[in-house]
Amino acid sequence: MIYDFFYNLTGSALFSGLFVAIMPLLTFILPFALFAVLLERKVAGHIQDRLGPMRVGYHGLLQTVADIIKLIQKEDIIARENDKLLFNIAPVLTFVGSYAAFAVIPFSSIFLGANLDLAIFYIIAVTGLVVVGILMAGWASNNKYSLLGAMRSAAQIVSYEIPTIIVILSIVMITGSMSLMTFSENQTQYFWNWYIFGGPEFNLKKFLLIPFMFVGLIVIYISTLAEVNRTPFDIPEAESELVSGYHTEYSGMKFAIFFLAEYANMFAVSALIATMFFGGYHSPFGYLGNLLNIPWMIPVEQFFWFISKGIFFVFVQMWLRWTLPRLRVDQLMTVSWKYLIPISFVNLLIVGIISLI
Amino acid sequence: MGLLDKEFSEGNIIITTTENLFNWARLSSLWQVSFGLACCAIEMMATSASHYDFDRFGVIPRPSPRQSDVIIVSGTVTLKMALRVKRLYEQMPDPKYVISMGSCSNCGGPYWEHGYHVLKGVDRVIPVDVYVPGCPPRPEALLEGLLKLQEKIRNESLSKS
Amino acid sequence: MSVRTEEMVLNMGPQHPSTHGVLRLELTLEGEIITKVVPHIGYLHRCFEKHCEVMTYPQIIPYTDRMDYLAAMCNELGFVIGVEKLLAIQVPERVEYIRVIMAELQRIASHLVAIGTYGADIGAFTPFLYCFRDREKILNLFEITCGARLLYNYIWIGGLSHDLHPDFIRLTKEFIREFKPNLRELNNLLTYNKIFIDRTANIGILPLETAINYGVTGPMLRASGLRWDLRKDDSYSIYNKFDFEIPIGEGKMGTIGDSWDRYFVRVREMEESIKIIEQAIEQIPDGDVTAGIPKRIKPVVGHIYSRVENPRGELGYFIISDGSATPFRVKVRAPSFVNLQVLDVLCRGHMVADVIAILGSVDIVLGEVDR
Amino acid sequence: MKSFEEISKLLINQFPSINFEIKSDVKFEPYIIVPPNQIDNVCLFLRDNIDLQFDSLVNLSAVDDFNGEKTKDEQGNDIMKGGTLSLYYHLESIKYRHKILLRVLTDRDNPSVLSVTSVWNSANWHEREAFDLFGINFINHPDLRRILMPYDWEFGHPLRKDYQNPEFYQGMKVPY
Repeated sequence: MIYDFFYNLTGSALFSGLFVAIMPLLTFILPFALFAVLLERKVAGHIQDRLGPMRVGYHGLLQTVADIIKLIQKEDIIARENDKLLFNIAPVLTFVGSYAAFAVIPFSSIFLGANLDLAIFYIIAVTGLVVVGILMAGWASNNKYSLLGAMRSAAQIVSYEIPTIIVILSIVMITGSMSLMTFSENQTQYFWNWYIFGGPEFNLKKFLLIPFMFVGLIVIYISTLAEVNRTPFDIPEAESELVSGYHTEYSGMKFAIFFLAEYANMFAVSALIATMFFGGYHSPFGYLGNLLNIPWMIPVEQFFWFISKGIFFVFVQMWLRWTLPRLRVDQLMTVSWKYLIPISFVNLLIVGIISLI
Repeated sequence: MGLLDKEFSEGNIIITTTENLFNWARLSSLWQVSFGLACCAIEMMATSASHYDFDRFGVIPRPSPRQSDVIIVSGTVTLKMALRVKRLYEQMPDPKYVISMGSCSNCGGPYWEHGYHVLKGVDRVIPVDVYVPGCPPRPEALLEGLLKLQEKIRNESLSKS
Repeated sequence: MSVRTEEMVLNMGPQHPSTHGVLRLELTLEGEIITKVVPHIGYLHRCFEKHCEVMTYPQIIPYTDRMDYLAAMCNELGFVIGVEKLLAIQVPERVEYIRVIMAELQRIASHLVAIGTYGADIGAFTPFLYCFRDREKILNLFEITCGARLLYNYIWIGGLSHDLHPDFIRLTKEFIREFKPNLRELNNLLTYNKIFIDRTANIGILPLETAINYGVTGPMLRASGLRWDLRKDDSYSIYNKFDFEIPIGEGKMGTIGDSWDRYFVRVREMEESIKIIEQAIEQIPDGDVTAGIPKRIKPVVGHIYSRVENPRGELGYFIISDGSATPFRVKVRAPSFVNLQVLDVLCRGHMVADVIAILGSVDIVLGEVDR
Repeated sequence: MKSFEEISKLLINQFPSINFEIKSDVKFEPYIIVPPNQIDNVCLFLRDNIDLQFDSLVNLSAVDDFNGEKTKDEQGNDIMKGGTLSLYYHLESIKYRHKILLRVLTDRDNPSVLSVTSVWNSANWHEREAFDLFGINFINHPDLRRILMPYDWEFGHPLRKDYQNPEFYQGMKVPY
């Protein structure tokens, strides 16, 4: 959509490609990251009976701006023992891994990077880069804690990709296509058409699907939590054990990029869940734009609904972080291999049978 | 003094506003190394707990020295620990500050006379920006120490060395 | 073909987010499994015993606070009981009651910190702040009586420094009324949390014989199944006037003596302490607390070993007096110093994450370990 | 529950060759003086005997008796020659709830005592501390090295009464 728009605007493929690549970053991810870090500290504060940042700007609103400007001024330490090349590439790779996923996520009907028909496949492939980035960071900082953290995170992300993929498969089976755009299109207007409630057609299959959709939602939510390294699975950067895991040796802007990557990844994953189960950018109760028949307002509303769903899931991830303790590495593996994968396989089987009816 | 410094030494509008912005950013997000030694560390934890909340001033405890700007030396620095404190200070990236909390790290505290293993004041090992008296200082005193440090950062300037 | 693995030595501390202060653990790992743990202590050795040889008896009391800075009242109580035995003086009834109330309040405050940091080590950061919120109320009670929050110099030889604040009793009742629901909230937030149980049950099991052989005392010994508490077995002060039981580990969530048991014994002990405080508040007599304080303290030549049930275990003072105003020698038997030796036995065969869980359940205070 | 006299009688007829010194008239806690080279057999007997069963070493304290002859060196602080260091062993039986205090005397110049770590493991760190702060050498102790002071502290043993502070330690001024 945007690509075609810019293509016939400027005529040069290179410029529009570049612009599409940078647009989501500037317009969405940076402000989202600033907002999400502040949201996390405020949510943490209020859960823990305290106020969170208050003194910086009105009620702490400028807190993350101050953090970013401070991090720019920090000295960028590269220790003599660090493997310079890998040390510098690692944060960029981790950020690219989570940022590239935004190219295919449909923010609203017209606001979409590129309408790949292999969108889901592309997202899963690209988030694999995050693991490479973390491993590089762990190895290059030449510090025992980072090495342990990186090893753990590699094992964790790889073993949690499988349940995610299986649940995504069950959704792909129902919709019949892999492009996120068709996912959103199918789950049209009202909330009972969402996949969580069995999809658009109104027949027996819909009611049979509902329980298995909920099971699929729970499984994918847990496994994406692990993929994003959030508690109760934040073992790679477990504060209390591994000092701060793979980004122990990073300071200044490189650490800021890791921080940014984590929040970008959090939103990418929540957006994916919202698109698959909760009707992407569709509003649950129909559009104001239709009532007042102002055509251009609908995409804006869709953008608003999409962002609010994403932020709701990000909020739940934060909420979990400040209530649950942390799992140990081998318990983490048993949760994935012994519980999540069998459940998602059975779920896949049943959804397959139901979709045959 | 380089050529550039003479040019901007008296600090015109552009320089002062950016300076204030940088100072404001540095002082409003002081990240503290979560590093406690003795009884003052318990008071430091009480300060970052819900009642006296450090987070209101933008201070969050960071586990690794690489990502922190202020080190609050809270407790008695013994000779065996002094070299570790020195190395910890050196590991921190550059605009870094030190708050010496409690009379033990200010001057040896109650152990100044017969403490054969106590370092008589952490400023013998690392430069200190703010001294917070008390044994242990009340959380309000530590907060006041932090405000003093913020005041000091506010008046720092890039051009005039 | 056997894979050649060589052991990795990982240094944890002396600056580490969860070593409860300045303790350095030298772990020898194979992959993630621990083969040997060597604790290195002494980073907070503040020469307490040297100060005791040059200070007079009343001057030593502030230094006893600074040893175990989480249970300052109980440290003072131990030292003062020892010196009172040396001087063979009897303390008025009201002073005994106030001392028991203060010691039990201090036990609750110390256990709250222990449970809070234990939750934070396992990763649940919120219970840590809830425990500190309740502890602030206790510190407020201490502050209105003796002016200080953490280190009080309140229990003097032969009496107390100040009498109770007029509305101390009302505030304590208020605290107890508010604290009971908070304790239940803490229980379902942390104690019966599935992940917490997975991380602590069957981890770091301490069999009873090893516990006795290593001289372990306090909640750790009780968690291993032995009902041994100095307040009952070697009764000092007026603990025999109150009825409270001693909780021991029953291995509800795993085997007896694992980390979960050590944690749960502390939670139950807080409930018992509340019972003692409630009874003590009802029966507290009137009287003057500063009357019995002798002007000149010159005990007769001799030695005495007095011991007290500190939140972490048996705290003993071996005081040798040569008749002058300053003691000839004071040796402190610190419970954390002795309990820490058993860490190596507990951690064998566990993973790095478990060392943190076990260290949290052992609950040591470095001021006391290094003295 | 055995009283002090019964325990000392048991000890005497168990070890006729060792001449114990029974001090029961001392203020507050009577104790038995045991020669340093016999302490581990005595402790083993005390732990393993059926009706004694002292299964926990409560406390092991080293004391500088400072009873040699004092001389003043040039700066006026005193140097001690001769005299004794003594070790107090507080033992307790959890089963029978009775307690005993043993004392061991070694001379101050090169003190050496047999280690009881083989009997109670809790003695390990107590003995290391006595070695670190007093310089008492414990024979066949698993790993006898300093525990509280820095491992490279070569200015003697701090808790002795005639200890002088060093001027500098690794570039840091020690005295105030």
